[in-house]
Amino acid sequence: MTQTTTGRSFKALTGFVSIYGLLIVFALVLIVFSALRPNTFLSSGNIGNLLTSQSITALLAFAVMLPLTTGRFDMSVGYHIGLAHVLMIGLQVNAAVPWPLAALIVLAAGLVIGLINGLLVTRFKIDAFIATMGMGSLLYGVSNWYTDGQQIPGFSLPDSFTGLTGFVHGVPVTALYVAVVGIILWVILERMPVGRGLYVIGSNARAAELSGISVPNYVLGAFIGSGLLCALAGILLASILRAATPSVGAEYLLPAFAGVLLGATSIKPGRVNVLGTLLAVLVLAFSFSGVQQLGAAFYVEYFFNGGILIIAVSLSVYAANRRRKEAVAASS
Amino acid sequence: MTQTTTGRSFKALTGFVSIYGLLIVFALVLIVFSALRPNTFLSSGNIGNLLTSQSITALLAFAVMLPLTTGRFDMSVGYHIGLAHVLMIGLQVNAAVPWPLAALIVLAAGLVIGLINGLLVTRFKIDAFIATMGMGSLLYGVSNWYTDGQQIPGFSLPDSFTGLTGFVHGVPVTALYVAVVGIILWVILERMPVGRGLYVIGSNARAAELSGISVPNYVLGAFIGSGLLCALAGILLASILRAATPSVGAEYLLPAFAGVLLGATSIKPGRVNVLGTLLAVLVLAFSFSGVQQLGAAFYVEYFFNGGILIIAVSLSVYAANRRRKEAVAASS
Amino acid sequence: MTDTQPLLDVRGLTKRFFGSLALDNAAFSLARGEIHALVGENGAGKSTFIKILAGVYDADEGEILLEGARVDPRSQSLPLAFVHQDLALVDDLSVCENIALVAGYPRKAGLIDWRAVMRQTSAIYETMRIPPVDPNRLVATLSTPEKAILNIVRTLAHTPKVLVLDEPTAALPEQDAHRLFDAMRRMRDQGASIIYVSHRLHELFGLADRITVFRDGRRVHTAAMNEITGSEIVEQMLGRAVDLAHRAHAPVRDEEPVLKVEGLVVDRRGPLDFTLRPGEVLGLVGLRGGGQEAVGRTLFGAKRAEAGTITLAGRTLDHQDSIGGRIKAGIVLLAGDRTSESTFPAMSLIENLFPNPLIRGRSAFELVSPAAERRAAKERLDRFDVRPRNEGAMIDWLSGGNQQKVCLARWLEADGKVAILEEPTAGVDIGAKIAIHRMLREAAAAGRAILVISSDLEEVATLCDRALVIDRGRAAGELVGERLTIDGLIALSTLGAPTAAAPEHQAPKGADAPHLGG
Amino acid sequence: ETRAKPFDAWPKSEIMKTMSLDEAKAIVAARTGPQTEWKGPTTGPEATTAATTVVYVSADQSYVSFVNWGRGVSEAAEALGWKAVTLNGKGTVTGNLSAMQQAVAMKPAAIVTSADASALQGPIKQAVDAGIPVIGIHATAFPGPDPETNLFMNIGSDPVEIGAAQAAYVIAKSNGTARLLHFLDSGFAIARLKAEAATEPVKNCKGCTFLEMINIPIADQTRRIPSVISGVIANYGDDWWGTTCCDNFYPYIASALRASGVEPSKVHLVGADGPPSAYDMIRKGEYEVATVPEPSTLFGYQAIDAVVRAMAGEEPAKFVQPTYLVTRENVDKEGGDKNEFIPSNGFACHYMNVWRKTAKAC
Ligand SMILES: Nc1ncnc2c1ncn2[C@@H]1O[C@H](COP(=O)(O)OP(=O)(O)OP(=O)(O)O)[C@@H](O)[C@H]1O
Ligand SMILES: Nc1ncnc2c1ncn2[C@@H]1O[C@H](COP(=O)(O)OP(=O)(O)OP(=O)(O)O)[C@@H](O)[C@H]1O
Ligand SMILES: [Mg+2]
Ligand SMILES: [Mg+2]
Repeated sequence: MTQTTTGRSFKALTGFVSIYGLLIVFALVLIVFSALRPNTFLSSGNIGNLLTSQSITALLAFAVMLPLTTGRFDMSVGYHIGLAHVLMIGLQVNAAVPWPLAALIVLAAGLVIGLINGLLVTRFKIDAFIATMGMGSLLYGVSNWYTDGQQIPGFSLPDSFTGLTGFVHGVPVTALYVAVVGIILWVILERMPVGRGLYVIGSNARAAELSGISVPNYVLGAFIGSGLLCALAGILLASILRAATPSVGAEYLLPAFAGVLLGATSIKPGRVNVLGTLLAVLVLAFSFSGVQQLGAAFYVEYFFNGGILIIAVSLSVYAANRRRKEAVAASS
Repeated sequence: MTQTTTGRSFKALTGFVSIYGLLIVFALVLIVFSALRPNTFLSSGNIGNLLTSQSITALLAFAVMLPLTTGRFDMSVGYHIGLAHVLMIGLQVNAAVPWPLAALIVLAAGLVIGLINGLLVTRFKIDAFIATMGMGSLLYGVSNWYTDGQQIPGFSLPDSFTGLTGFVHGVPVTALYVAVVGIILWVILERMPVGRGLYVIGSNARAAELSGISVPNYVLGAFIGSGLLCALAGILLASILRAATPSVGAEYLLPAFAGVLLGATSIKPGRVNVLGTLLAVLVLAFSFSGVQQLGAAFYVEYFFNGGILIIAVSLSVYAANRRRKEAVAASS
Repeated sequence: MTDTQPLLDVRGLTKRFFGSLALDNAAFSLARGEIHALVGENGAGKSTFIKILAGVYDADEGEILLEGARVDPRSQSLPLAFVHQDLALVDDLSVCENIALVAGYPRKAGLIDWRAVMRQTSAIYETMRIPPVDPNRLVATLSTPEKAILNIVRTLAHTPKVLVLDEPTAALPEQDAHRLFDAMRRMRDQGASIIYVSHRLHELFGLADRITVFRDGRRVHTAAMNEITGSEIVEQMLGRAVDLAHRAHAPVRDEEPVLKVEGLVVDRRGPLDFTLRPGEVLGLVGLRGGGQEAVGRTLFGAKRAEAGTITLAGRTLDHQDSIGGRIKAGIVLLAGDRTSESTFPAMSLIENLFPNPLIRGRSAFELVSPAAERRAAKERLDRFDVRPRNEGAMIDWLSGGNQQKVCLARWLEADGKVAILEEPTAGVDIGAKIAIHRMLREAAAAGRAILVISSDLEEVATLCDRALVIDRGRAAGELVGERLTIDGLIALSTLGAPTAAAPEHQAPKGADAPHLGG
Repeated sequence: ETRAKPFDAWPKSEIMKTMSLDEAKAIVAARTGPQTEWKGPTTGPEATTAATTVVYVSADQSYVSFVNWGRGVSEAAEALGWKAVTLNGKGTVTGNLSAMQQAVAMKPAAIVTSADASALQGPIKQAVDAGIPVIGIHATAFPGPDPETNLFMNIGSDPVEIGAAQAAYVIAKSNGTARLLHFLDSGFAIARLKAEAATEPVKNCKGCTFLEMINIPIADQTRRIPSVISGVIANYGDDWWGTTCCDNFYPYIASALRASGVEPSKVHLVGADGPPSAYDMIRKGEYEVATVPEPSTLFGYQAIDAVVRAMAGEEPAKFVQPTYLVTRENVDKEGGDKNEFIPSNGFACHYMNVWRKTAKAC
């Protein structure tokens, strides 16, 4: 009797962990670090800054996530955001384009870049990893050509532009954009047939085809979405940095992938998903900030980053396996 | 009559291109650039320099290739070579370890790192991309901890160690190591049951398991091989650079992947393979060197890298498709 | 529009795959309210024809007329529904979502209504009068027959004008096949027209109204079903006559059993006892969920036994043995789910024949000569009559039946004492089936013991020396010699179940109960 | 009373356009001599003894110069009984941004940074608004306060002087015949400035030839340098001089030269920054013949001095350490035995006298 009760609660626990593992980790991180650094860790300044800078990572993670629902890698997102932010500043500073027009141009460029990526993958049938890697190199070339490898300082950007990433009633506006984008993506992926189509392609492209889903069009759409998200992230990054450096961007690639893949272990374990991605980005950012505030040696953060990735994923893989085992056992 | 003859020779051509596409590109690169820079492009100095530096990329590409035969990414190779070269110099300079012993230690560390990667993937069932990404971050942490972020100059490295990457009768020794490693890997992958097993796992892991292949052991073996190759590359890099900097390494990751994936379009189209990988590394290096010798602006490299990747892959995808058509036509 | 105008009329359909003709000026015509059987040997072009109708492939030439109007399935959505030969299921999505993928997503305010998606599951299983499985179960956790059922029922959600079924019964238990046939008849009576592809010719009599035979990508014959005999159909298909009444039981040898199974419990079901002698072909049949697949997998080391002993040639096997260990000990297994468990896509026929040379007694780091391998492969392709006979071809280029022959060749040619074959002739045409049965008998005669786990009762009846009917992991009965007939098997497998209240439309509770859980 | 806002910028030094052989020889003689004289501040406000934390935002803790400057900051802070925390910008603009944001969130007494200030305008402004002075070490091109980026003070050698020292060495040692290449990462304003200062005199020197400005993005130096060197040898042979913004290129350039079969005595490289590898190469005579090092520890003391002055509401000390040339002849002097440029002017002792109002003999 007691045995089955503990058995049942253990089951419930593993089920809960496998779905909400990241949320638990997030809560732990918040509790531990705000106990250790009560005055600074949860200060509005720190939260505001973290949310603002992590918004970029979150948007890029979404950009990675979209094609990844269909099982395609987009390795160009890092260089793409770099080009977008260079263009955004460059058009304003060098060509005196008003910022809303510059933003439109950057978004249009993002759409075209996504389209090319998609066409390379669907029409030319190039492996997505390599096509987008090549594309990334081309984009990096364009950034460097446009700037001649030099920084474009944006000393006289209009307040309306720099204010894009400011605060309203103490709330970082950038985080609101991410929330809106997240909700839209969530609705598309979880509540619309087109989103289900993307997931179906990701798990079995052949079955998708036989079910009448036009695989090329869906994949193309995913890459275009990814391009637009990169452009949006680039616009916001330009507003945050207020200066354009062509080398910016590549450093986002791995964190974006880390966010998506770590996120795929929670909420909808085993599949990349919007909420998991957001949670993962937050967990990585807040834990990292906490470690920095503790004044640990600089290399500790690398250990921490690697460690949290591995531990969080093992935990949720373990929980998901247990859960699946129980499901199978129960059904046989 | 003439029609069938041209038809046949066109067929032969597409077949040839799909298999030897990269070889053709390589030949073209050699011809064009040695015509444009007759005195220098094929000079022994240039070739020696390129072969020596590309040996590192080639070894890392092999390290990426091994787990990729089973469909697993190893994202830790960049940071791994960084750690290996730091250890190799550090042990000699800081701990006065004789170089052969230091090399053994580095190889042992490589084996252990590969083993851990493999165990994370097989026992803990963490997605290889994310497990090795986390591992990479840990390794980077170790490099930085060991060096405290500082450069370790190889003040008094013995000639026997620096000579490891020298020349014998004008031939760069490093290239010979790559040749030996390449031959060994080729024999294993193309001529031994264990290589067949690796490819078969990459194609359908479940079916491989039901064919009696111990998937975890093969994958573990592939990661251990990858770890050893990274260690070897690190030892040679230390001998080439004669100074250790913890930040070295990450920049090799994408070129290594580019080499493997571009290589997968030739020789054995559709599958990562030793000869294709070697050819791809050479094509990328020599074409870039040629462009450099023409005095192109620095950003031209990025265009060139991206362009050649996309064009070479599209070409061989096209040729492979044509060839597939003909293969079936011929057999029925 | 006249009454004689066919509902669907296909003319001059030609499809080349990379130059080779899969369809060569093929024609087909489907009348209103008929069940029309489409048959032909492996590679005759049946699936290609169907995929063109579905818009998966583009035709090179030819026209498709629906109710007299020319249509293009590639760009139009037509009132046609398909059950394809390859299971088009998404393993890591739930049952209800796999259903919605084909049946459509019920929506509320433009957004998917997930509750309704789950609700539609039971309604859809009702069309075949089969108790529904838990809508939230992952498809990956379903057994092969359960997947086959799911693959079919989701197409039956809406009554289309035309329903096309490509070998739906290849992995379907006999009882479920009958439920399917009933559903098909009901749909026909409601006015639907059905194209039905099968290699199990005996099913067609009493089910189909007309039959069309394809050979080499062409229509060679169309007839009313009641005006044609089985051997005529076979002659049209193969271009030669074949003795359908093949049945060659070998005298049972009086040897010590090579395999002894005692008290075997798997998945909490059992216990099971049986023995297998060298030279014997033993069939394991059962209801869906009877556990016969699990028995084979356990013997092969792909599943863990919970209790019992397995003795092979006098040696008790360790339950912790790996698959590799069991293969070394002399047990091989041909998996039933060809696409997900047997073939290696994008790999050559050589590699598909010899995926693991270790099982041929080689060591992991031994040099293998490609020339010898090519020779060995060629010889096997010849023996199993695989077409195209090109050892360098990719497995993906072969028709379903030919892929099956390659997988069979992989295992039948491996050394060993016991061969466990799940659905050995699934999707294989009648001519090849007879040839394969002959080869199996030869292998048995040479001293192999063969365990056939098949849902094709006709196959079990003609091929096996002895058959065990498995119910919930236990032997419900045994049929030997003259008593081993299709009728006998059906009788035993339904009577053998304890609560066989409504054998026709209601699966025995005991067997199905587990599927309701989850 | 902390003053975080910067004062007016200092006048910038002029680039020397021309340099005669004699002028060059004079500069070399002056720059290679010992640096015993203390030219820095001898008076100033007293430093607080209260617990004080300074955050060092390093541009990249995997890069020797940034690490050493941070070490200098820690050393000086510890000498006062303060605490220094290092945050790592990981060598990327956005990494620097988030490290700087963290630094602001930690509310320290001051922030010292080696990261490029122009991409950190947002958080620097936040810091200044919160009363936290931000002091740069090579965070912008010129030494002195930087009102444009809100730096209370920027510490560093004068890039114009560094370039001039390099040019002088090249012209003097080649007797006015050098063929010169300059290697830089032109993504950095300071590197472009050094490049101009190092190459202008050579361009205007009659017997010399300026060959090419070679841009090497630091992030892919390891991979790019081998083919860059192939190109250089193809186009110019192996008889040339090289100058650079940053010594970290030279180990890679040396290995590419070796792999191309160039004798170690053929090419002459003149560096800047002075990491241990530069001392090593100069000592061994492997390609590199001279470097203009940065006094890392002194920079740390200068930064803490700026903090002390900011906390007292005073102007930063107007002091820039003169540049120094390390050559094979003086390679073991002025800290060279520790492979680091440590001026022998007793700067630590002088600063302690100022901060603690003592009068020890230094
Ligand atoms: N994707 C493909 N690529 C190349 N050839 C193909 C492809 N699909 C089918 N074929 C070829 O087309 C021919 C017809 O195949 P199809 O699948 O239509 O046969 P089938 O009549 O359905 O046979 P089976 O009874 O074995 O399923 C075969 O020769 C096959 O090899
Ligand atoms: N998996 C394999 N890989 C490579 N070559 C193989 C493989 N299987 C068989 N061969 C080769 O094919 C040839 C015929 O194989 P087969 O197993 O039919 O031989 P056999 O007649 O049984 O001979 P043996 O007495 O050696 O077992 C032999 O040369 C064998 O080495
Ligand atoms: Mg078929
Ligand atoms: Mg044999």
